[in-house]
Amino acid sequence: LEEALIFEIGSTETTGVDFAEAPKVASRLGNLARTDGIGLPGLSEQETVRHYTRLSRQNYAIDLGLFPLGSCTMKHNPRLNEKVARMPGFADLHPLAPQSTVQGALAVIHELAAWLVTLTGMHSVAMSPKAGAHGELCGLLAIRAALESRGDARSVILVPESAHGTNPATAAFCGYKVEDIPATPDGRVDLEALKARLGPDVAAVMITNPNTCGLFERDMKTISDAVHAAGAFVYCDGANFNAIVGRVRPGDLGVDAMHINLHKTFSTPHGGGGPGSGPVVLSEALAPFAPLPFVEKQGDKFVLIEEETAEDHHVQTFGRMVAFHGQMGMFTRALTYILSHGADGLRQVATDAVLNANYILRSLDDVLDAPFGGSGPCMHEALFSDKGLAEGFTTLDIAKGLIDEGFHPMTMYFPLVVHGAMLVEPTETESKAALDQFILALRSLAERAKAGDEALKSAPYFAPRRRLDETLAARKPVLTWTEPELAEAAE
Amino acid sequence: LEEALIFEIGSTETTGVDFAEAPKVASRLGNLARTDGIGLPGLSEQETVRHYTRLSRQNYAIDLGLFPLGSCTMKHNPRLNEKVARMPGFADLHPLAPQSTVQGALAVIHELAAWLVTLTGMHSVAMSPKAGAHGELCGLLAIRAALESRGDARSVILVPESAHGTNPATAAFCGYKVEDIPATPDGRVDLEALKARLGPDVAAVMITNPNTCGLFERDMKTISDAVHAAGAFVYCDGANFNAIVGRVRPGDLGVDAMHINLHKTFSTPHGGGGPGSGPVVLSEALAPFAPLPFVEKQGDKFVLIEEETAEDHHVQTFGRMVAFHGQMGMFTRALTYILSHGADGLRQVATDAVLNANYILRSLDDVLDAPFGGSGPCMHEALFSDKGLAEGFTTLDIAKGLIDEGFHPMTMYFPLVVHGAMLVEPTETESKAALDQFILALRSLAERAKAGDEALKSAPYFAPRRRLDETLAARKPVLTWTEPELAEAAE
Amino acid sequence: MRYLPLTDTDRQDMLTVIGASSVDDLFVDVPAEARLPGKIAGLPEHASELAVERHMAALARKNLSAGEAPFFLGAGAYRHHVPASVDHLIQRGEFLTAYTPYQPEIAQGTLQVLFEFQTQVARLLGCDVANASMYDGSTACWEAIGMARRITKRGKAILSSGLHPHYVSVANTMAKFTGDALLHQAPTLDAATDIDALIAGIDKDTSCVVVQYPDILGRIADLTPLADAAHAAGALLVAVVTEPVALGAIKAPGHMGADIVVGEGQSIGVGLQFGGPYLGLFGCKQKYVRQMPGRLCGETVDAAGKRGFVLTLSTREQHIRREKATSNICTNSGLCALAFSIHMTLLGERGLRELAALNHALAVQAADRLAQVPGVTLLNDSFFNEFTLILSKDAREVVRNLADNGVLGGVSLGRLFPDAPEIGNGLVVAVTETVTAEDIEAFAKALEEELA
Amino acid sequence: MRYLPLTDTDRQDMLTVIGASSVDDLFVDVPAEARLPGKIAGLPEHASELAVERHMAALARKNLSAGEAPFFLGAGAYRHHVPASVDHLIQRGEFLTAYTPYQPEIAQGTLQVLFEFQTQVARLLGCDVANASMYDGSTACWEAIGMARRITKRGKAILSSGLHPHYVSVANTMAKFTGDALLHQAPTLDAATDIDALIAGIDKDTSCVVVQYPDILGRIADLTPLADAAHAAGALLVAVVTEPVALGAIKAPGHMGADIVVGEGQSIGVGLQFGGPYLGLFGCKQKYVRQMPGRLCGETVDAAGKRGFVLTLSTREQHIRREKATSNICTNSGLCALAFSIHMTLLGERGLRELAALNHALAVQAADRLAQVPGVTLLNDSFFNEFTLILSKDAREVVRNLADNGVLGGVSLGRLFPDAPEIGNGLVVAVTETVTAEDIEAFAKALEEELA
Repeated sequence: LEEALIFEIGSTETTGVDFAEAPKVASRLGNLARTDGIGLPGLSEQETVRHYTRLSRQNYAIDLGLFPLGSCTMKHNPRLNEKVARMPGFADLHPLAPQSTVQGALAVIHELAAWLVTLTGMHSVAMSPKAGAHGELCGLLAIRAALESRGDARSVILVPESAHGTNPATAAFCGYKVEDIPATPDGRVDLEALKARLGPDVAAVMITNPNTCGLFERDMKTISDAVHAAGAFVYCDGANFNAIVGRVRPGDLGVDAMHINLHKTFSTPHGGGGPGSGPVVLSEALAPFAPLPFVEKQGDKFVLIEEETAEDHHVQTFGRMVAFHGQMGMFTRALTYILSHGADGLRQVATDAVLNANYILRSLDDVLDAPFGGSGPCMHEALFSDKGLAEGFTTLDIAKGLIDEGFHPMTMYFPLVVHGAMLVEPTETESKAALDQFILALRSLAERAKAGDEALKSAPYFAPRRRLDETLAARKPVLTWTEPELAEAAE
Repeated sequence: LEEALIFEIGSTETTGVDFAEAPKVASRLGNLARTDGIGLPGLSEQETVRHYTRLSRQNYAIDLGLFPLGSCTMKHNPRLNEKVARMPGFADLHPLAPQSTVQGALAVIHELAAWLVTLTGMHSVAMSPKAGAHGELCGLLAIRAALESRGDARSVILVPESAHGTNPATAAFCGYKVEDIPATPDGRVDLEALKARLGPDVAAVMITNPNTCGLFERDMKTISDAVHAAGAFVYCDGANFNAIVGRVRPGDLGVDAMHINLHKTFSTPHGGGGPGSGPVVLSEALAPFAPLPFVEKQGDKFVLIEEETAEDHHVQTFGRMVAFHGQMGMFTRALTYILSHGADGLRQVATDAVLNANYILRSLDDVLDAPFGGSGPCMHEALFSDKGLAEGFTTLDIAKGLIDEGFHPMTMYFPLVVHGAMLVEPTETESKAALDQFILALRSLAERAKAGDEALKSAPYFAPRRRLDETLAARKPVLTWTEPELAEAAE
Repeated sequence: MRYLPLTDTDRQDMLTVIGASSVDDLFVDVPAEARLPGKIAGLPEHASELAVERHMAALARKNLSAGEAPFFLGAGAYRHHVPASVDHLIQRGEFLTAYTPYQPEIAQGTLQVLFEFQTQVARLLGCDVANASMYDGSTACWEAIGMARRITKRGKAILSSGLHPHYVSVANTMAKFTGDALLHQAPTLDAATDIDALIAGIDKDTSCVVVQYPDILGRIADLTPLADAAHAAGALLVAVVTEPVALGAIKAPGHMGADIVVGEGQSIGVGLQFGGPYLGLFGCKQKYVRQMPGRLCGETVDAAGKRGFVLTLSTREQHIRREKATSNICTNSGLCALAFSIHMTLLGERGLRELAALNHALAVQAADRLAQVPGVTLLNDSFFNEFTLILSKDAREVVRNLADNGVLGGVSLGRLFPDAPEIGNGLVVAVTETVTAEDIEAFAKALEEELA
Repeated sequence: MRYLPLTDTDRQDMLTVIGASSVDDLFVDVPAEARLPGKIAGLPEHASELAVERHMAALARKNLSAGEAPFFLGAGAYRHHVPASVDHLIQRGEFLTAYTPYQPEIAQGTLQVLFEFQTQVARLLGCDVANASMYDGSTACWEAIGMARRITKRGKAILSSGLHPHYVSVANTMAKFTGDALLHQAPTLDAATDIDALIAGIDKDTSCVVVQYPDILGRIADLTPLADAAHAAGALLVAVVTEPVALGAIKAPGHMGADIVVGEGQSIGVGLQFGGPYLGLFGCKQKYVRQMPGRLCGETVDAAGKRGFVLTLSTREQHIRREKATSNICTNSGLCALAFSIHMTLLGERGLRELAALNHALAVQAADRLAQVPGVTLLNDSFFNEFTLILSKDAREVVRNLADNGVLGGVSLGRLFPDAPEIGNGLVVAVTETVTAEDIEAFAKALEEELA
């Protein structure tokens, strides 16, 4: 059954809420009362519940099965975290409430910050970035501020080809020129090429470690030393921190700034595309430039350092990145998750994540090409390519075939350095039984694609929709609903 | 995809919980430590969430669409009710907590009781019955106690053929002999036959009003007067109170006892088969015999009258029906629902319920036989029969056909007084659009069954399962899971 | 009126289809004198969600919830930590708002859960089979007595003095009408249970002996001799378990010869809820299955040969057999059974055993600490997570005074057995995993003050 | 470690398949000196759900939540009643635990919601199109300034003094690096907005004028003249709405000529949450759609011809265009957009208008009552649900003292504009439907005492 749009089933006269009657007063709306129809349909509560319940059933989700999206880290989202985030003492707090009334909330931020600093071995952390990409921005702004503070106006940022798209986008967003760093044949940063490019115009190098080929950058410390020697900074994309948490501290590798995706490493839910949260850990060199606001413990009190209170505290801050103080709702969830795991559990998280990925890599490298399979163990994700599939069969066909097998597709065509890349990240919350089922399914699809099974090209068959026409969508974008009569008249 | 049983995917070594380590102590278990394997499989939290999420998706529910089960009253379950029931001040209270610490809980019971008494125009209410059938038991026990208190040992209860199965079962369960009351051709109690049967052996008459043919018993007051004149009591099955709430008070019709299904009239969720809640309103004649415990207001305090406190209060009580004080979790939900509707809203509930049912009756009586369609308007449910379907086509085929149309089947083969009965109750929470969709679907099925469309006999096709073999299940009952090797060995 | 979707236009259009001029016309069958002309007077009108939530929250705040105080109450209802995922899952609309699974094609979710639940309960209780739930432990207990009557065709049941007094009351209420004879007396403050007396009381008219395990004072006794004695006399042994977590630590009654084992399942997954809804557990030997009350779910296949589940053996039930049914029960505790089953799946055997061990160890620590308070004697030799203290004064008063001091310190025997003043100094104390060392200390201190 | 399903046996079996002798072998690429030999010292070990919940609940209790006190805070974050069904629905696993809908065949639920959300937002703001969400209002505001730069190829933006100071700060932070010139000064305590001054400031280098509506002091002004002036100079008008409920009562900025309308959507469906996650709204004229930042969902058909939805125009986005993208935004506020959309659907136009009318009426009552307090002057001629009081002393201190007396009485201008001591006596007060007559009275009394 198809689910109609709210615009097709609702009416502007229907509502699913009751309000107390408004007291009669003379309006003070400055003669700007809205008199036109807004066009917002309402549904009764029953109809609303049905509409969204039915729609939800057209989604795939972690709660339904394994979600092998490489680099996206779709792991179990414990319900305790949801419960805690909804405690009125956290959920029903105004961001500008007097500090004496929010000591528990500030304590949460402080406690989570302490964990992040300790786990990464860094100097301090900026908590306010709203997501990973926002965290990248934070790191680059800190770097830029640090350079400017010493009168050093560098203009170039080096980024490996295999980087997430956000890396170059962020660098450009804050006014930098982006240059690629080449990779070695084994899938890592080319140290010599990097060293050769370093110079007085290079502000920073952005490196993902473990990288998006699922490999640990062995030369990380050497890279950092070279970068520092050249007067530049090292930004580490922390999207894959879940592979090493508790086993390696980025601070020990010379990193100056790294964002941590709380929704990846610390399991805050993805929610169909957000909200995320991207705190950024900083080295001692960058710490003075961290954005406002932040939380300090003064005696037995927690203080939110912001414009009003910053005066003599934090003169070098590069400023505010966002209204208020960041993703509190994600902080409570992440801290709950961290306390549940503890230091021992978090180490086990990385261990099991890597174990699961290597198990998939070695269970499938006989039927799927693993371009860096010879480079040693992978970290938390296994990379395959489309090499060896029958003529005309692509990574896309395998991905869509997975849907019919009851799984979400893996990440496809990323990283760009591998042709027809398939990046599989099982995460640590999958059981061996679930992995075995997935391996079986992917193996069978690989065999079908090698044998040239034409049916695969039209997969999926058993999803709520068949393959969708993305070209049509982009050619003539329909981004809002229009009443059919108006839409017709417009043509 | 099929969902395996927990016994097939779990292991007794797996657990989805963590506990603090137990302090080391010497056991005081009286040498009865359980040393054998219990055979209870565990799953990790992720696997648990997936197992039950996936299973849930094999259910139909009110949240997915119209649920036209006659007499079962499947209406919208507001989420506010769920939220309120979970407030720690209600959910985390021990039933035997000192009364000074549960004044708010006692206030809820008292406030709900007052609403029920006022809405029904009765004298008082027994709150502890756990469900409708338990409420019937409560009413009959009160009647029996009242009769015995006057030394009157009557042994027969009269029940109409159209009654719910619980009526005769309850009467038998507390030691009564059950006799049928015949019906008139227009679907109501035969007043003359009833009068003729009344006599010194009749303890009570159990009547459902509105009755299960969806009709109001016009002669209710006359019946009550006759029953009372014969020294007997009138029990009213209140399952259909939702049809008249706010428009008719059973107390005005001479009823002595009536249970109220909170999960029908007041929208506590059915939960796949319970829990229900069946408070029983009582006339002044029966009130002294009401069960323990109950709540009284004494000054500005609420007192729970139970064994400890009953002494001089309530000497004629027939005793306790259940441990503790009834379905508190349902009381909070029902009171929340009642306060949301208010006196005006509850009256509209009955009005819209009856309006919706008549709309269905009159929209379909040209294609489906409506045996009592000529008896005037129906109340909250519309009754059809299988008369006029093609040879070999049954009510069951229409019911299963509805599944493929995206609806739950109506109540079928009940009441027994109509051949191939189809009892349709839309409830007041359905929109006209939803009714129109349902009418269209039922109309098309009626037409197919009249035309002899063989495909209909194998419906449903689009459900998680095809028709199930109930005979096999009953002939050789498999009620628990057995390890395959043990099951084989046993054969 | 946010739950009523019809608009006035809808209503008018529908009346036209029906051929009525007003909604009042639809109520013509109601005698004019019984028709209310408008809304019932003296009751408030509809209110916004905000207003209703505020009203209910204000009432909720007038209670001292268990989580707000050192908490030691048991006596048939136990406070355990329920994982957040349990409540999340039972709130899925497909479970919460589904009806009894009479249409199995679109109710396999609920049905498979019930099949798994029955298996879990049977294994936990040590029975061959279990049903899909009853209202609660007390009504399940009475149903067991009735079932024993049907099986043995005898009408005399012997109830242990250690049986929960509410369960006794419920049975007494029903027996007055069914004519069963019930033998029972209040417990004495003795470390030994009344097993020997029960054995001595069994005769050829006895339908069953009903014994609670652990009993109302927390004592645990081997049921095997009692089962043997009952069976020798042609009677059944009915065992009652009010704290199923205990069965993660101590032998199952079914394995000691009990023919029927009933229980209160609230401890696992359901929560306190001021007494309800709770969850009646009901298990028995395979040979008695057709005499069982309540719903049963069984395995079968569908028309395409796939495994599936249906409600079965419904010829025992009221909707088919009417007055010849094994019970009048209809709606039972489906959602509570789901909660129990999910929690049990999360625990698994390993988790259940760890939970039980933790409960027992904390109870031992608490018992030893409290027994040090002057004026307190520990009654029990054996116990699981609940024990009885004998105080130097009436425990009713002590409990009330402790509450005034913010300690919820157990259930007094005076409240449970108001007719047995001789045991009025007894206090039943339960200790679960939710109790902390600080709670125990706070309780001990408060008790010390109270008894000084 | 309840979230880790592998057993030790599993781990051993898997190592065998991999051909490694221990898990440490999998970390060979990590330089030996960087490998931690065991868990990081000084941090606690794993804890039970019960223990973690207890710890977090204790921290939550150290806060005074808005529901516990008379509450009047706004200034960019508003407390509205969110129906219980909203939170129920967003917690369905299929929404909560889904990824960004890059695989449209199995993400139609999220995609249809986003399409509906975009339409709702566009209509509310009075725009042709809207995107699928940004982080929050402040970042959306900066993105709008950047978008205006790309469209006009000019680098000077004029920010109204009535723009939320945090939004100004965010823009200043970014502009330092992009080189945009931003003109801004703090507001004055005047009933009139700075519209005239803004008009006067526009020149041929101006990329856009950014104006908040209602502004930070709660004032409302017609934006039409400003739009006309901007357009005449080839500049864009960017309007910022921090309280979208207002648009149920007052004209939409898009209908007064705004080219880009951004907003903070937190008011509808999302809740306060101490500042995040919130929901950036972003709408604009159709002609600028390819310059928009953020995700967009569009309608299309599938291979079987059925209507369906996909993410589209992604050539604007970072994962395709990398350094040439319109923004670096990736993860946005999907779940908050869902909550907004559900709440808006429950409201519908009728409910939104009723809600707005109720907010306004209560605000008028509150303003009049508070203005009676000696030492208090009401600044505003016009307002929606928020207004500014001028007190007889520094409002920072007043706010702190009120809090000590259990009243959360607004936001001081001193906290918002620490560099503008001349407006330090200003207090911004918000009044929503959650405020009762008793709350207003309690606030007035407390203020009276404080100013006496």
